[in-house]
Amino acid sequence: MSRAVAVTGTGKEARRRLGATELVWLALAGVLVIGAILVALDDQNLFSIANTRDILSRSSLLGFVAIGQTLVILCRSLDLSVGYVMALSSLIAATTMNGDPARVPLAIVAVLLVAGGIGLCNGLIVSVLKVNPFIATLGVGLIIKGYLDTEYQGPAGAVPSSFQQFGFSRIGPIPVSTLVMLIVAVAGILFLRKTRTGYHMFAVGGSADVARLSGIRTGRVLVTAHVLCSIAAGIAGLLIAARFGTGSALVYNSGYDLESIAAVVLGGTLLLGGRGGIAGTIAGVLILAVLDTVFNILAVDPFFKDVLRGTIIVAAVAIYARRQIDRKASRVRFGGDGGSGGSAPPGPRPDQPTPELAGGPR
Amino acid sequence: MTGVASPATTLLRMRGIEKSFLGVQVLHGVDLDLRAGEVHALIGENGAGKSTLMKILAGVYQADGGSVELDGEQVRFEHPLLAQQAGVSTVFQEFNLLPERTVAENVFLGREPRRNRLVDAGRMHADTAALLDDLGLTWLRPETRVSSLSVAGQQIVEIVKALSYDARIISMDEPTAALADEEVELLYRLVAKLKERGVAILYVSHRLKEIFDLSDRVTILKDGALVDTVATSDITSDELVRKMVGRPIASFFPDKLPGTEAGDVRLEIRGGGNEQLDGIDLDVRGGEIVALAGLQGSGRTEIAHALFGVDRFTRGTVRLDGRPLTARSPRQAVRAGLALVTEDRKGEGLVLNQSIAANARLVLDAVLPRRASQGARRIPGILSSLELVSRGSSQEVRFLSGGNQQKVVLAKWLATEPKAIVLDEPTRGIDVGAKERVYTLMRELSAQGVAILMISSELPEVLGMADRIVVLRDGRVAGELPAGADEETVMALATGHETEGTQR
Amino acid sequence: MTVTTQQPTPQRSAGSRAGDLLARVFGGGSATVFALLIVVFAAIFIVNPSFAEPPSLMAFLKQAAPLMILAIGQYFVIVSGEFDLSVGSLVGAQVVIAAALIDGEEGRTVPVILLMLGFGILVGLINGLITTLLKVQSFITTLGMMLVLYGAIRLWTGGAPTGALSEAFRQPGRGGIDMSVVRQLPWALMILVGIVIIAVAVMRSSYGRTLIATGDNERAAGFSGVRVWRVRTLAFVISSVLATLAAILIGGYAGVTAQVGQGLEFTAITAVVLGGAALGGGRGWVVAAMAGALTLEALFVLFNQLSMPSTIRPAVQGVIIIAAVAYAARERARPRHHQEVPSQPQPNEA
Amino acid sequence: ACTTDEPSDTAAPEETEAAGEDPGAEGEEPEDETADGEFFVRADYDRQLAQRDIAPEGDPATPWLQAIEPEYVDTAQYAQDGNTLCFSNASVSNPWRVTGWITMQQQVEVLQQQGLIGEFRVSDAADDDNKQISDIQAFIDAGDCNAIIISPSTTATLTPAVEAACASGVPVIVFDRGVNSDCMATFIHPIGGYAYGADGAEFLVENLEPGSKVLALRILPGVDVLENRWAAAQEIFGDSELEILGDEFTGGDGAEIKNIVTQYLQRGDVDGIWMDAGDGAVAAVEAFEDTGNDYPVMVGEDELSFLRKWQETDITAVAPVYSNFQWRTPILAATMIWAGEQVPVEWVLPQDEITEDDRDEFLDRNADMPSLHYAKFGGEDLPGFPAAWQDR
Ligand SMILES: Nc1ncnc2c1ncn2[C@@H]1O[C@H](COP(=O)(O)OP(=O)(O)OP(=O)(O)O)[C@@H](O)[C@H]1O
Ligand SMILES: Nc1ncnc2c1ncn2[C@@H]1O[C@H](COP(=O)(O)OP(=O)(O)OP(=O)(O)O)[C@@H](O)[C@H]1O
Ligand SMILES: [Mg+2]
Ligand SMILES: [Mg+2]
Repeated sequence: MSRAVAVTGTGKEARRRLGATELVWLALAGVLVIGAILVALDDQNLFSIANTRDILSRSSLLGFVAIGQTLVILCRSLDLSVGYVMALSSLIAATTMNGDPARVPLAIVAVLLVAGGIGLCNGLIVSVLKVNPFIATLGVGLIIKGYLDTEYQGPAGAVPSSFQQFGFSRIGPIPVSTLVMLIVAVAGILFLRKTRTGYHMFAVGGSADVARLSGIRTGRVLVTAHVLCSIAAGIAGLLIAARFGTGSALVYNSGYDLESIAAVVLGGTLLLGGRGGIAGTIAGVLILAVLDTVFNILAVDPFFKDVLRGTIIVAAVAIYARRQIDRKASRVRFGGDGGSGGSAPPGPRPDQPTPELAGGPR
Repeated sequence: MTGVASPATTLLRMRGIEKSFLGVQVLHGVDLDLRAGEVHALIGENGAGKSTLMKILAGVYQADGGSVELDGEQVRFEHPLLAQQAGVSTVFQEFNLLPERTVAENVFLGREPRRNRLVDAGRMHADTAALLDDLGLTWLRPETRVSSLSVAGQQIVEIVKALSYDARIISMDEPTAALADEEVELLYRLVAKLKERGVAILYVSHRLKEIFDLSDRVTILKDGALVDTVATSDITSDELVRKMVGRPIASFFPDKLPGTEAGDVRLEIRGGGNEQLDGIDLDVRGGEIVALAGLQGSGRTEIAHALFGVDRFTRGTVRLDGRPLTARSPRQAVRAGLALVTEDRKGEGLVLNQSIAANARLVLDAVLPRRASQGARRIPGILSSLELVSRGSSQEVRFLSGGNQQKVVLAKWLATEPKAIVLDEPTRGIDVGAKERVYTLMRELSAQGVAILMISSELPEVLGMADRIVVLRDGRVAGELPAGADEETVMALATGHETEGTQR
Repeated sequence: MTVTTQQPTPQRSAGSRAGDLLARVFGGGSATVFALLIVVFAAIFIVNPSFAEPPSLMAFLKQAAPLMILAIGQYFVIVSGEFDLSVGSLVGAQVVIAAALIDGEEGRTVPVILLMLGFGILVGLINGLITTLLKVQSFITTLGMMLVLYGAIRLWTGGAPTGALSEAFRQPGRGGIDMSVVRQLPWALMILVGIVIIAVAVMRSSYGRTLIATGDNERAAGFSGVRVWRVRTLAFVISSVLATLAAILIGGYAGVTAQVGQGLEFTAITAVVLGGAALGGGRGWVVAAMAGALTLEALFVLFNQLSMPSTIRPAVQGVIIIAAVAYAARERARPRHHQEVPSQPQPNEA
Repeated sequence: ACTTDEPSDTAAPEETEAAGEDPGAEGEEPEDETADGEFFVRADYDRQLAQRDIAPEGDPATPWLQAIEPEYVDTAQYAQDGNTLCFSNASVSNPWRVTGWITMQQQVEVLQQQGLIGEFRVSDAADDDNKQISDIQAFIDAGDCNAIIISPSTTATLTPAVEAACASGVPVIVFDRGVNSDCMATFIHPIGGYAYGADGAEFLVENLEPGSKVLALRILPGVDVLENRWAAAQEIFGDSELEILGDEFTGGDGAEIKNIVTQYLQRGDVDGIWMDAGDGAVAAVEAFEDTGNDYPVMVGEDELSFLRKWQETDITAVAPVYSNFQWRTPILAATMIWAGEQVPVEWVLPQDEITEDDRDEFLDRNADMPSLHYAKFGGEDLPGFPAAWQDR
C-alpha cells in the first residue's frame, strides 16, 4: 500500500501521504538511532557484529508468526492459536525426525500438513460456521492445548544436528533462520502484490460484502489466509525444534499469539483489515527485536521491559491513528482564518465546459 | 462485446419471479423483459422489491420460483460471478468499492488480469485507463485511491466497473441517489453511450425526471407485484405515480398550511467560515423553509455540520433565537434547540441493529437523560403521525425500507422539539409516498414556527418547497433566490455560469 | 409483506413484561447460553446429586461470582464495540497491591480498598481515554495496559507478591452469613446480586441505551448527541472497577498467589460471547453475559465431577465453546443478503 | 508462563557424550521412556532416594557449599584473571525464584566488594526458552564473559544452547534444572524432583490409614521437572494402599486450587493432599476450613505462608524442600573455577524436608520475612540480611 499516490493535491498533501510502511521503517530507524545512543552511553556498540546478530536472530521466530498473522489480520480475522500450532509443530518435527537426518524432509512435510490442516479448521470455523475469529481460534487453540497436554508430558523427540543448523548457523552476521524468514517475507509480499488471492485479501478485509459482490469467493480467501498463517506458525515451530533440539509443548505459554498481533499492528496493518502489509510487519518485528537487544545490553529489568513494550506499542498505534485523522481532514478549501480564503485546488473534473465542478479529492 | 443486437431483440426474459425472506413474500411472480439497446426503468415505492429483483438478476439472491432466460436460454445465476460472466453486471444501491484500493484495483476486483499466473498490474492500469478514455473520463486516473474521490467520482467508478465486464445488460440501482444534477448529466451521457452499443440497461430510480429523460420503457412494481410495463412515451408522470402508489397524488408538493407565516429570524449565520466555507451569511425565520442548493461538494453539508458541532465555524457567528450558538458538539447543538437530519441515513442517522423505539429515543437518552423517559412517551404518537409501517416498535430498523427508516430518523429529532431543524437530503432514496409524507411534515413544522433549513440536490424539491433558496458554490454563498425561481437560474448560480443576472 | 401501521404502544402489562423476558431468554442470541446452562447443570446433578444441595450450590456460586462480575464488566466494554484485555492483569495487580499495602494489618483494609478502587478507576480512565481520544484500537490499548500492569506490579514487588492480606479483606470473598439451610450465605453472592441489579438498571437507563447505540454505530450515535468518548470511557471504567471488585473477591477467596488473574481476560471475553453478545458491539444482554460466565464455571465443575482427565479438559472446553457460538451464530443469522450467496461458485478463469 | 523452578535429573550425565565444537551437537533422546512413563527413570529415582540418606561432605553451617558424593574435577583449564560473570536466568516469575535471585545478588555483592567478581551481567528470559537461547548466544557472541551461569528454563530445549556455550571455551555453570549434556564445568542442583516427590508421598503413606483418600494437586502438565515429582509420588502411592482420588492441574493459582479442593470435598472425603509445589498449599487448607471439613494430612513446601498456617492450625504436615540456597552456589563455584580450584562435576546439594520438629525453628529464624519467602533460603549470613529479602 505504499505506492498510493495522490493524483491531485498539494505537495503538502503528497508528503502527508507517506505510506504507513515507510513510516514504520522510519520508526525502526529512529529506534535504532535512539537505541544506539543509549547503548553508546553504556560504552558499547549496538551495531557490532555480535549485537547485529542478536537483533536478527531475535527477530526470526516472531517474524514467521507475524508474517502469517499479517495475512489473517489483513482479511479482518485474527489467529490466537498460533502459539499452540508452534508448540505442536515443534513436537511433530522433533518426534518425526527422532534424531535421524534422513527423516528431516518427512518431518517438514508432516509439520506443514498438520499446521495447514489446523489453519483449514480455523478458516472453516470462521467462514462457514461464522464464529467470530477471536473465539474460533481461541477455541481451536484450547483443543490443541488439550491434545498437547494429554499427549506430551514434556519435551519430546530429537532433532538431528543437520537440522539444528537452521536454528544456529549463520551466513556472515545473518542467521540462517533470519534469512529464511526474510525470504518468506519477500514471498509473502509478492503473494500480496502479485497474486489474485493476495489482492483479494485486501478486498475481504476492506469489505467482505464488496468482495463477495465482485465475485470473490471470500470464504476461500479467508481460509487461504488462515492456512498460510498456520503454516507460517508451523515454520516457526520447525525453527523452535531446530533451536531447542527437541519439541516443546510449553512454547504456547510464551505469548507469541498476542505478541505477533502487536508486531503486525506496530507494523502499520489495520487491525480491522484491508490495509497494511508484510513489509511493515517485518519492521514491527525488528523494532521489537531491537528493543529486546537494547534492553538486554542495558540490563533493563525484565519487568520494566514489559512496561516499556506496552507503552511503545500503544504510542506507535496512537501515532498511526493521528495520521489517519489528519488525512481525513486534508481537504482544505479555505486556509486557517485568512478570511478571504485561498484558491481552490483544481480538482479533477469531467471534461465538460462547466467550470469548477468540485469533485475534489476527499 | 458480443455481436450487435438489433434493438428489438429481447435479451432477457424474467418470468414469474418469486422471492420471500423469512417467510415474507417480497416478490410475487414478476415478469420483466429487457431488449438490447433499451433503457428500461424499474420503479416502485420503497420496499416494492426493485432491489430484490435486481439482485436476483445479478445472482446475489436466488429466486424461489420463476425463470430467467438469457438469449432464449434458461439460466440460473448461483453467484454474482456467474451473472457477470454471462454479461449481466450491476451497479448496486449501496457503494461497492474498497476505499483503500485504487480505481484500477476496484474496477478489476475479482478478475485481475494475469500473466504467468501473477497479477499484471501494468495491464490492469492500462485497461482501466483505456476504459476511462473510452467513456471520456480522462480526468479519472487508474491509480487514484478511491477514498480520495468525491461521491460522484466513486459512483462513476462503480459504473465503470460494471461496464468493464463487457456487459450486455447493466442494471443500475439508484445510481443517481448520491449525485447532484450536474453529475447526473454525466451519467446521462454514459447511458447514451451504452445504448449506442446495444447494451440493455435496467434502471431503478425514484426520480421521475430521470425516468422520463432516459427510459424507453418502464416497469412498475407495487408490493412485490408487477403493476404494468409501458412505453415511457405513452404515460404521464401523474399516471405513473398513480400506478406506483395505487392512488393519485394530487399535488406533489403540499401547499403551506393556513396560518403559517414567517416570524422572527430564529437561525442566523454571519460571516461563517472555516477550512471549507467562507463568508456564509444565512437567516432562517420561524415558519420559513430555506433551501440550500448547490453542486455536490459545494459545502452544503459542511454548513450543516458546522452548525451542528460536528465541524466548526472558525470565523463568524451563529445565533439561535438571538442567543449566540457555538456548538462544539452535536450535544450542545441539540441542547440549544437544533436538530439535524443527516444525509447518510444508515451511516449517520440510525443504529441499525436496535429497535425502532431505541432509535427514536436515542437523542433524548443521549442529551436529556433525565427527561428521556418522559419525552419518549411522545414517540409513539410521532411515529404514527408519520405513518410508519413496521411490525411493532421493537422491530430492528435494519429491516425497514428506506422510507420508513427515514421516518424513524425524523421521529428521533421531532421528539426533541427543536427550534430549528436542518434537513440534509431528507428525501434521498425514498419513494414518492414517503416523500409526500416528509413534505407534509415540513409544512406542519413550519406552521408550528420551526425554522427549517433544507439541503437538497433535487431541484424540483428545492423549487417546490422553499420560501427562499440560497445557492452555494465552492464554499461560498453564490446568491439567494426567492421562491418561484426557475431551475436555470439556480443552476447558473450553482455552476457560476452566468453570474451577471444574480445578486450576491 | 404483512405489516401493520405503527400504533401507539399501549402501556405494557405485567404479562407482556414477563413475555418479553421469556423472549429474551429463549430467543435471539442468548438462547444458546441458557439452554447450555440448563444442560450442564442437569448433567452435574445427574452425576452428583449432592451438588444440588444448597451448601454446595452456595459454595459454587461463591467461587463463580468473581468471573461473573468480570464478565459483566467486560460486557459493558464489548457491547460498546471494544475489548478489554487488561482485566486479568488488573485483577492480579489489585490483589498484589492489596497484599503489599495491607501487609497483614487489619486497620488498613478499608483505606486500601478505597485506594484499589481509585486505581481501578484510573486504569479504566487510561484505557478509555487512549482508546477514544487517541483513537488506538482497544485491543491494542488494553493489550498494552496488560503488559504495563503485569510488568509494573512485578517491578514494584520485585517479581513475586509481598505482604499479606488482612482477615477483614478476606471476608467478602471468603465469608458469609451463617444460616441454616445453606450453611453459609456468601457475601460474594450478595455482592454479585447487587452488581447484577445495578448492571441491569444501568443497561435500561439512558446511559445503557446510548452505550449499545455507540457500539452499534458510533457515528450515528455521535450525530445524535451521544458523547461517544465519554460513554466508552465510562464503560472501560466500569470494567476496571468491576475487575477491582472481582480482585477483592478472588483475593479474599484464595489469598495471594503469584498467578492470580492470569488468563482471566480471555475467559471473561469468552463468557460474554457465549452469552450472545457480538464482538464489535451493539448486541447483547448483560444477564446473558453473566450466564455465560456461570456456564463456563459450571462446565469446569462438570468436568471435575466426571473425573475427566484434566489435560483433556481444555480440548473439550474448546469444542463446546466453538459449537455453542457457531450454533448461536446460526440461530441469529437472519437472512441477510450475504447469507444467500453460495460459497462455491464456478472457478473464475478469465 | 511457566512457573516451575525445579531441576531435572533426567539428564543422566553419564549417558551423554561430550559435546564437540559443533554448536548443534546431536540432541540426546533421553532413553528414559519406560513402561512407567516418560518421566520415570528408575535408576535416577533409586539414586535420589538413596542420596537423601547420605551425609553430605562439607560444613553443615554452609549447606550451599556441601556436596553429596562429590566427584571433583580439575578446573585448571579455566583458571583466569578476568572476572566478568554472566548469568542467563530463566525468569524471576515466581516467589521461589525471586527469593533465590535476591540471595544470588547478595552473594555477588559480597564477592564484588572482595574484588573477586567484576561486572555481573544478567539477562532474564521471562520463561521463554527461545529467548534464553538468544540470551546465551548473545553472551557467547559478546565474547567477554569469563564464566556463564545458566539456569535453564527447560532441560531438553536448552541443551544445544548450553553446548554452544561450552564450545566457546568459557566455563559454563548450570544450576537448578539441568541439560542433557555434561559439557559444563559443573552442574549444581539439590538432590532432585524424585526425592522431593517422594518426601511428600512417603509422609502421606506413613501418616494415613490404608484406604485413605489422597488428592494430588499439580501446577502444569508437560514440565519435565514437575513430572518427575509426580512420577516419584505415583511410584510410592502405587505400592501403598492409599486411594488416589485424582490429579489436577491448578496453574499454581490459589483460587483454582481452592475451587478444585472444594469440588472434591463436595463429592466425598479427602484425607490427604499431595502437591508438587507448595505455594498454594494454604488455599488448599482453607478449602477444608471453609467447607467445614477436617484438616487433611498436608504436603506443602518450605514457603513461609504454609509453615505459618501449619503452625497455627497444627495440622499433620510435612514441607518438602527444594533447596533455595542453591542460588548462592553457582556464584561461589565461578570464583572457585577462576581460581583453578576443584569443583564437583555434579554438585549435588542437600535437600532436607522440614518436619514438625524443626518447623518452629525455621519460623523463628524467618520471623520477619514476608509470607512468600522460602525458609531454607540460606542467606542469613549475608550482609544484606534481612532487609534485602524483606522489602524486595
Ligand atoms: N475531500 C474531502 N475530504 C474530507 N471530507 C470531505 C471531502 N469532501 C467532502 N467532505 C465531507 O463530506 C461532506 C459533504 O461535503 P460538502 O458539504 O462539501 O458537500 P455538499 O455540498 O453537502 O454535497 P453533498 O451533500 O451532496 O455531498 C462534508 O461533511 C465534508 O466535510
Ligand atoms: N435480506 C433481506 N432480508 C429480509 N427482508 C428483506 C431483505 N432484503 C429486502 N427485504 C425486504 O424485501 C422488501 C423489498 O426490498 P427491496 O430492497 O427490494 O425494495 P426496493 O424496492 O429496492 O426499495 P428501496 O426503494 O427502498 O430501495 C422490503 O420490504 C425489504 O424490507
Ligand atoms: Mg432498493
Ligand atoms: Mg451534502
